[in-house]
Amino acid sequence: MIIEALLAFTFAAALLVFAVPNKYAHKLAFGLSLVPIAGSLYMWSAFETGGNALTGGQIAFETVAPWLEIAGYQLQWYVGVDGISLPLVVLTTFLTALAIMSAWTPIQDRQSQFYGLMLLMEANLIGVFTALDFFVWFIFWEAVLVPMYFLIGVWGGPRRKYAAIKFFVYTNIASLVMFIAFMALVFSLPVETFGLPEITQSLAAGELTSFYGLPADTLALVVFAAMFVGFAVKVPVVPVHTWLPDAHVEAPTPASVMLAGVLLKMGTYALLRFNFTMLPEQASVFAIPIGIIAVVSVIYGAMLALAQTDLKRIVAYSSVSSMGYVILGLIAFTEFGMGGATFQMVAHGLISGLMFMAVGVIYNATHTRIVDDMSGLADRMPVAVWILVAGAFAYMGLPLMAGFAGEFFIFVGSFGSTALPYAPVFTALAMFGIVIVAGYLLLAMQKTLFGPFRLETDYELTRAPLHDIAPLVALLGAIILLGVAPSLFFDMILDATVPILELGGGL
Amino acid sequence: MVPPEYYLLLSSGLFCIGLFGILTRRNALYFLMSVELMLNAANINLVAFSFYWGNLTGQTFALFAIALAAAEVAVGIGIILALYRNFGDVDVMQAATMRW
Amino acid sequence: MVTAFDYVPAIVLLPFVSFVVALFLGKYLPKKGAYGGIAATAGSLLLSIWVLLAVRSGSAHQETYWTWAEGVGAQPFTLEFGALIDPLSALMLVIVTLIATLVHVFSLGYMNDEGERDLPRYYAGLGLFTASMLGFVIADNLLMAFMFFELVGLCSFLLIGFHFRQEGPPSAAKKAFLVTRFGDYFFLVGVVAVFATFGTAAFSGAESFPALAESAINGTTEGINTFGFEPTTWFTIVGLLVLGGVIGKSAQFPLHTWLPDAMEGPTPVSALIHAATMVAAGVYLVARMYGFYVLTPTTMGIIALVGGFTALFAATMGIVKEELKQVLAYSTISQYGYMMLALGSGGYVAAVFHLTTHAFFKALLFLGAGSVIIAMHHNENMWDMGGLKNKMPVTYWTFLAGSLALAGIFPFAGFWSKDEILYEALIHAGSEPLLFAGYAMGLLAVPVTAFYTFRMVFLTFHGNARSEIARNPEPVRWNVKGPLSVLGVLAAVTGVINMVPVQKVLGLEGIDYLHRWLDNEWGGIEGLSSHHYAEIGPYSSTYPFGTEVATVLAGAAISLALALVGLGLAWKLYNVAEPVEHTAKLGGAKELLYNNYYQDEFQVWLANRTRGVSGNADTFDQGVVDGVVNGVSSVSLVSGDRIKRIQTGVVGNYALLLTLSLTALLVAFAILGGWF
Amino acid sequence: MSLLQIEPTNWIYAMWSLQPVVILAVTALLVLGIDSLSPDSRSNRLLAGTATAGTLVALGVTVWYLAAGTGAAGSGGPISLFSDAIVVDGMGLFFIAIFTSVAALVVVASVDYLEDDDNPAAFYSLLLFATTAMSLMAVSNSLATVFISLEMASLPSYALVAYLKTNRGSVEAGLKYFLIGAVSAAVFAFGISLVYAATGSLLLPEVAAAIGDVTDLAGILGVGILMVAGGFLFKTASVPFHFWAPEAYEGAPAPVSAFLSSASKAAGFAVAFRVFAVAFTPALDVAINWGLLFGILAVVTMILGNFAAATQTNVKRMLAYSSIGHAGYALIGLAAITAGASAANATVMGAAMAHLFVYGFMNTGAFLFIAMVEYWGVGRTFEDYAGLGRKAPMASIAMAVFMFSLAGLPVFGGFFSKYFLFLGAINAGFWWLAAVGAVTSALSLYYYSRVVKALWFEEPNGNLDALDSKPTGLYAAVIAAGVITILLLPGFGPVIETAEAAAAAIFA
Repeated sequence: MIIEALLAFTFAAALLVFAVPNKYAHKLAFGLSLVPIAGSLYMWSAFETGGNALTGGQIAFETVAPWLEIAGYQLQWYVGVDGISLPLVVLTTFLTALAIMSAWTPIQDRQSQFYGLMLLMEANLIGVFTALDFFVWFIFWEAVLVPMYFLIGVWGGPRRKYAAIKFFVYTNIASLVMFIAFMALVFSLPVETFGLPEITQSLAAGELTSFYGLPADTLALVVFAAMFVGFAVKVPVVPVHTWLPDAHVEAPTPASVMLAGVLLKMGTYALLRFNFTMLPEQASVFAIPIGIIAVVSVIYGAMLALAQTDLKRIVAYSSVSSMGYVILGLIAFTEFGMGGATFQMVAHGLISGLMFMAVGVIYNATHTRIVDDMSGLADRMPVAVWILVAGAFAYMGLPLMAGFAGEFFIFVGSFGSTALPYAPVFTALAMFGIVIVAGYLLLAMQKTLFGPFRLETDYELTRAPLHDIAPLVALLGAIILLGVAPSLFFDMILDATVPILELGGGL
Repeated sequence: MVPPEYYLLLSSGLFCIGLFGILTRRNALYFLMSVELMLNAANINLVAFSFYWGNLTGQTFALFAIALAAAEVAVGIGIILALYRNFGDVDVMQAATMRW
Repeated sequence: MVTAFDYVPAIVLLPFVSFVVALFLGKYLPKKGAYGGIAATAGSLLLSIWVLLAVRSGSAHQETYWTWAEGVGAQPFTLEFGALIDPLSALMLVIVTLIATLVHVFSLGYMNDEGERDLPRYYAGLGLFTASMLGFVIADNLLMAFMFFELVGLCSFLLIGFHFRQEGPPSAAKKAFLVTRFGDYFFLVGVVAVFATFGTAAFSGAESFPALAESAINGTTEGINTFGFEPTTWFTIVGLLVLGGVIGKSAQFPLHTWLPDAMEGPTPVSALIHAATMVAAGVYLVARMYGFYVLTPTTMGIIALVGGFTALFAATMGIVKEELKQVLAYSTISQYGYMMLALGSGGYVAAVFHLTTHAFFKALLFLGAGSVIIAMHHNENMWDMGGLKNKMPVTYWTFLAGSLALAGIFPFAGFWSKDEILYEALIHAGSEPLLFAGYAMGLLAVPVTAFYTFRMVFLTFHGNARSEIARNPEPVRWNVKGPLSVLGVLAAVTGVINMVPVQKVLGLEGIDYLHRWLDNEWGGIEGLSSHHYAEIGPYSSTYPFGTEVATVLAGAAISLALALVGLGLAWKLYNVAEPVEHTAKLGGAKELLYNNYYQDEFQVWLANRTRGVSGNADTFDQGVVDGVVNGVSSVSLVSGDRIKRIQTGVVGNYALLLTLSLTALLVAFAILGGWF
Repeated sequence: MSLLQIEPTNWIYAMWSLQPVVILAVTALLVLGIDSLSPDSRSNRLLAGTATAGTLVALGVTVWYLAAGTGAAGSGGPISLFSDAIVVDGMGLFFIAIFTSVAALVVVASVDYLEDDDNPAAFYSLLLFATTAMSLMAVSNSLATVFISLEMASLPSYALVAYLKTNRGSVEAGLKYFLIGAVSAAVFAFGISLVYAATGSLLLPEVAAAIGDVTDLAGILGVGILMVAGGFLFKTASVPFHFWAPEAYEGAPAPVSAFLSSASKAAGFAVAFRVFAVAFTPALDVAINWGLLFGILAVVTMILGNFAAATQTNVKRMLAYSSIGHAGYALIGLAAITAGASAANATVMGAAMAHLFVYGFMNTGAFLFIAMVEYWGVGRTFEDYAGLGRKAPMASIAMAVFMFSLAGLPVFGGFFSKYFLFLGAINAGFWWLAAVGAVTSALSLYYYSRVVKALWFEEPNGNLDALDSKPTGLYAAVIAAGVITILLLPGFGPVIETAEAAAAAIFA
């Protein structure tokens, strides 16, 4: 019941924050957001690893209750966590609280609505990562979009309306494609619920039948492709990534933090849970195209980042690049590849969160994010700048920071992959991203942070306040902690990903 | 006995005449009258086939249809009156302020 | 029982603690963290010496401290941190901690006394730099080595860019990180490949990757995944990949361009980078995994060729530079080229020897240059100096000792080590054209080195003072002179640890201490010894001058003679009261050398091309990829706009459309249903 | 068996079974009566109270009947009355629940809307008579009662649309609605006559039984079925009989638009479902593949409604087109019916019914929000709506709920209904219907979110002082609809299960 308690509390907190006056909302929201952290940490401490939730492993904090019945299928309230989802739950609660604190400075209008939406989004995100019934999952999955739509649309930048609608419609179309494909899959299985474990195990047992004239094999391929496309938009990978830079640039800092930190992980999480756990054989059929997508995302995304002049846009495109690594890790179908991909979700969540937050702190002071508009900021706001530098190095995969762990696991896993033909070539190509990422981040830092101070403002640039800096420090601490001791999460992740490989028939 | 096809032809003809009236007349009253023709085409069928099938269902229904047609005309005239008051004409093509 | 090895982690952690203290508390401390740094590095030095003595007393050590991550299934990789203490790493620990301590002391004079800002950041950077390098030195596996290798890169970025308020240093820092990162990319691919191939990246033991590679080539080990290649071919590829990192960090051609720019950093940092940390890391890495490299002759040949070429190439650029530190920078590149030549030609001991001697004399030269720079109020142009010999004697004499060592003049340290390198290359070059080319270039670099070294010495210290500042230089204090003196002595005498020519010529057994040391004579780890490397190595010795002794003598004579020729030329041209530029005599080569063979231009061009490509990619992305997205949206909206036009607002049209649709449906379904 | 030869009807039993319909009719008369007793006094609130009470009691009784299983298979089966011309069963009651709920919301909202009206009694009684007729439609079991009740529902609707006699828009809307309605009624009547010609009966089960024997008259039957379909397409505002809808909804008073687009549409589907499922299912193989017909029309309707809505500038007209689009979704419930697949048929039709139920709340709520904006006199275009979220946050939140729910975002009730519809279609093998539905849904998200954008993202550009007045009735109705729309997500179970059971009973 801990998951229900967590969800209920977060929803209630959201409603409470909606109701309070604007001037109390920020502190109340932050205070309330500490409770989910405590909850998720309790779950972490009480968690005993026991395999993958979908493939028949032990499910922690599991609850099942019937909900409603449709077309002979029982819909259930079905939640629980395993080694893949628990780190993401912890990430969500942790990042939300910090994002809320990072909003104290930039959000000066309609605060109670803002913080209420943040908490609402947190609740839905927890739901996404804990749901084990398709419909429960899908509701949370889509419900995440609504708060984000408002966060971008109401508190965003000049082109916020365009960005918000683009984000909203694009990702929803993708969800619909995925939904239809998944329904066709379920209707061709002898299952009686939409429980994800049941569906997975039925597929693993080879119980897929034909669907209105479509043979089972073809159906599985079509469904895999459609679901991949659906989730790829969310991740996002090239070429369905263009909503992301727009959304990031326009979104207020805390929303960017959540978007890059957690929302993108929904896509890779779903790919792992659905495509790669349920249809591993089909994944190996599509291995080369997916490998190409991964490599192109990494290199092309990084090249795009190199061309940008807006700090947020740089980080946004680099997210595309980083997510390419995750795809590479998944398609490798090896222990370190998949485990590393999952680890990288958490790592990138923390690092991109830190980057957006730090850029946001600078923006709060300078009111510009254009690289050419400023120079030598390190002189005026040293703490924020040096943390940004640390974040940038984390992004570049500096060892002993979480990003390196994730990337290295992925590389070491995918290099020797047998599921992905030409795996060494793909891996080596993708790895070149670590050079380009260093190139554009260093270039941007050199121009903005270093050199003689130059910024045209009509006010004195001052140091960032403590409540801007505190979340940065917390994130940096977490990044280093996970970089030094990745096994805090990696052990439980491996415990949950290795059964997928066994299920895939030794792929 | 007259073959049923003849009734069908008659009623279809009447229906088409009514339809033709609707498509060509701009005056709301003519429009209304054409609709009456179409309804009566239905009534012819009902009565004829009531005889053909040997039950009274069709005839009874035809009575109801006639009554409803009258009610419809009443409502219609009311609306046409309001049309005349607002647009100064009973041309159905005139009232076209809302489109697309 | 407490042994020295229990304190190995402390060697690394002490400077790290100094980093943390300086970072957070530095501004409250006297001297802003300098004393903490000195204490920490001195402590590390003492512990390192203790460890060295422990190895001397016959033991070696390998221990795992921390399992970073561990596979459980089909990929049972164990990624861990551990220490490998053998003669090589113990020696390197002492070198690094010694130089670091001296640099810290020197910094008191160079930074604190000069009133620099942000000193806590400086000392924090030094501490982290030292800690990272020490972590790299003790690494017992390739992954850990890579990780600390990267941290070393980070620290170099932070310290080169220390004066971030100016334009130059941040740019140089970026370049240093980026160029070495380019090399590290290959290194990382290599690390990954090593894991994928062997399942382990350990340096030592029967299950280490060099050992597994050896047995794989011998055909005695199954289950090594060589990705469809012959083992030798694949190991060559992997070796070359790892070598990418070495070339980047040790500033070998073509990735050497960052190093001269790195002179933007404070001079003590340059000393640290050049002598003991970053640049040394590359060569040390090759030595560390030498057992892997010697298995593949192609790799060895390439290493030798790259090394020889870099030695000559960089030396030629050094002869036209006007700034003191620039000359030293090119000399560093050149000297590391010698070490690479040694490694490539099987001279494992020679390379380590030169690494050691170079650490001392190059640190000395940089600190001496720093002393001059203090005196000259941070004017580094040698043409503004002159005549400093009498104003700052300590600096002059120590600098001279370092210069003699660098030029390879008997009996200074550099002579012995450089001579051994050339000797090793010579005797192994017999049937190896790559080696011979390397040797030839290495030999040619000798007079060039001597020339630019003494051009520098004469321009700086001899003749008449050519500027007001040079006439009244600022005096330096004990904290500058102290480190110079220590290093001056070392630069003069370090040769005694390995006087192989003397041993061979005079037949004195046992004075080749370094050979015996690295051959595990006192203690060490099986498989990591010089004679093991020689056994599995590809080379056999031939003596072009008849006997071994004759070859030794001839080789030494040639290189010494060449060095003296270079020195003499410099004397003639520049040891005059009012020296003038002679670069015009170089003719067309002058511009080429001034512009560093246009290597920088080439790399800038490459970077700009990349940016150009990325700009095109951005245009493509905005125009085509996003254009499709917006196009779909526009098409939908436009078609929506068209569709709604059928709602004309005229009710007659509605009736018509309704009738037509109904008729169409009737006809369609009549045909479909076959009603007629 | 003819109408006159049947046993005399047990009136008490009949009235008891038809209690919701009777209550509605009595309430309507009561409203008229109150008005004639005190014609001079302004009794808007009393009339509205009476009407609200009547509709709520009718709703209560309906829900009670549904809960008690009246007319369900488990408790004696469908109750046939008046020589089988009327049948009270789960499906009928389910739809009556929709009509009465919508009517109650509309009546409550109209209180404020009719504050300055001369003769509110006419409005309420017309509304109640229309509701009564719709309820009759839902329980009609004979083409005769279908036609009569449909006309009975249409006639008050025409009057309601043209209710604002002096408003050109309202009158124009009424005229267009009436003219298209009249033509459609004629087509419908002719269609019924042809079906009668081919089968010799108007009772739905008898028609079904006779279809097997229709041989040479199959073509006549086919034409008849197609024309009958036309009558329903008019009522549900589906292509090609939709032309009246954009104008009628735009021009009519907003509460009337709400009523028509929710209840009237649902009523059309109520009879269409019953007639086609009960009477014409055998004709699928004999005369006309009307499944395909509805499939084509569903696709065209979904596309036309959603695409035309995308670029509207007037919010009300946008909602009108969206209402057409939703007719297309509900048509899937008919389109996905195949002969001999009763389980799959029941699933998809039940989903369509449930969709109409949810639609009743979310769409009514949306139009009532527009009624509120009209009440404030802010304006009708998206630009006029800018910044309302700041001034009227609660109502704007409710409107956002309606919009997202209409778009089928899983956050609210509209998700389940729409997705179960797609799911039912996929289940029945009609994945292409679901695909078109999905694509158009995605587009619909665009224009629905435009409303949210206007309310919340835009800065106010006009004078919003009028918003200081709080129309209680409108607020109450909008908030109630919003709350129900939200609650229908977790509480969708009873709705879908009732609908599925009712649909299953039809196909059994």
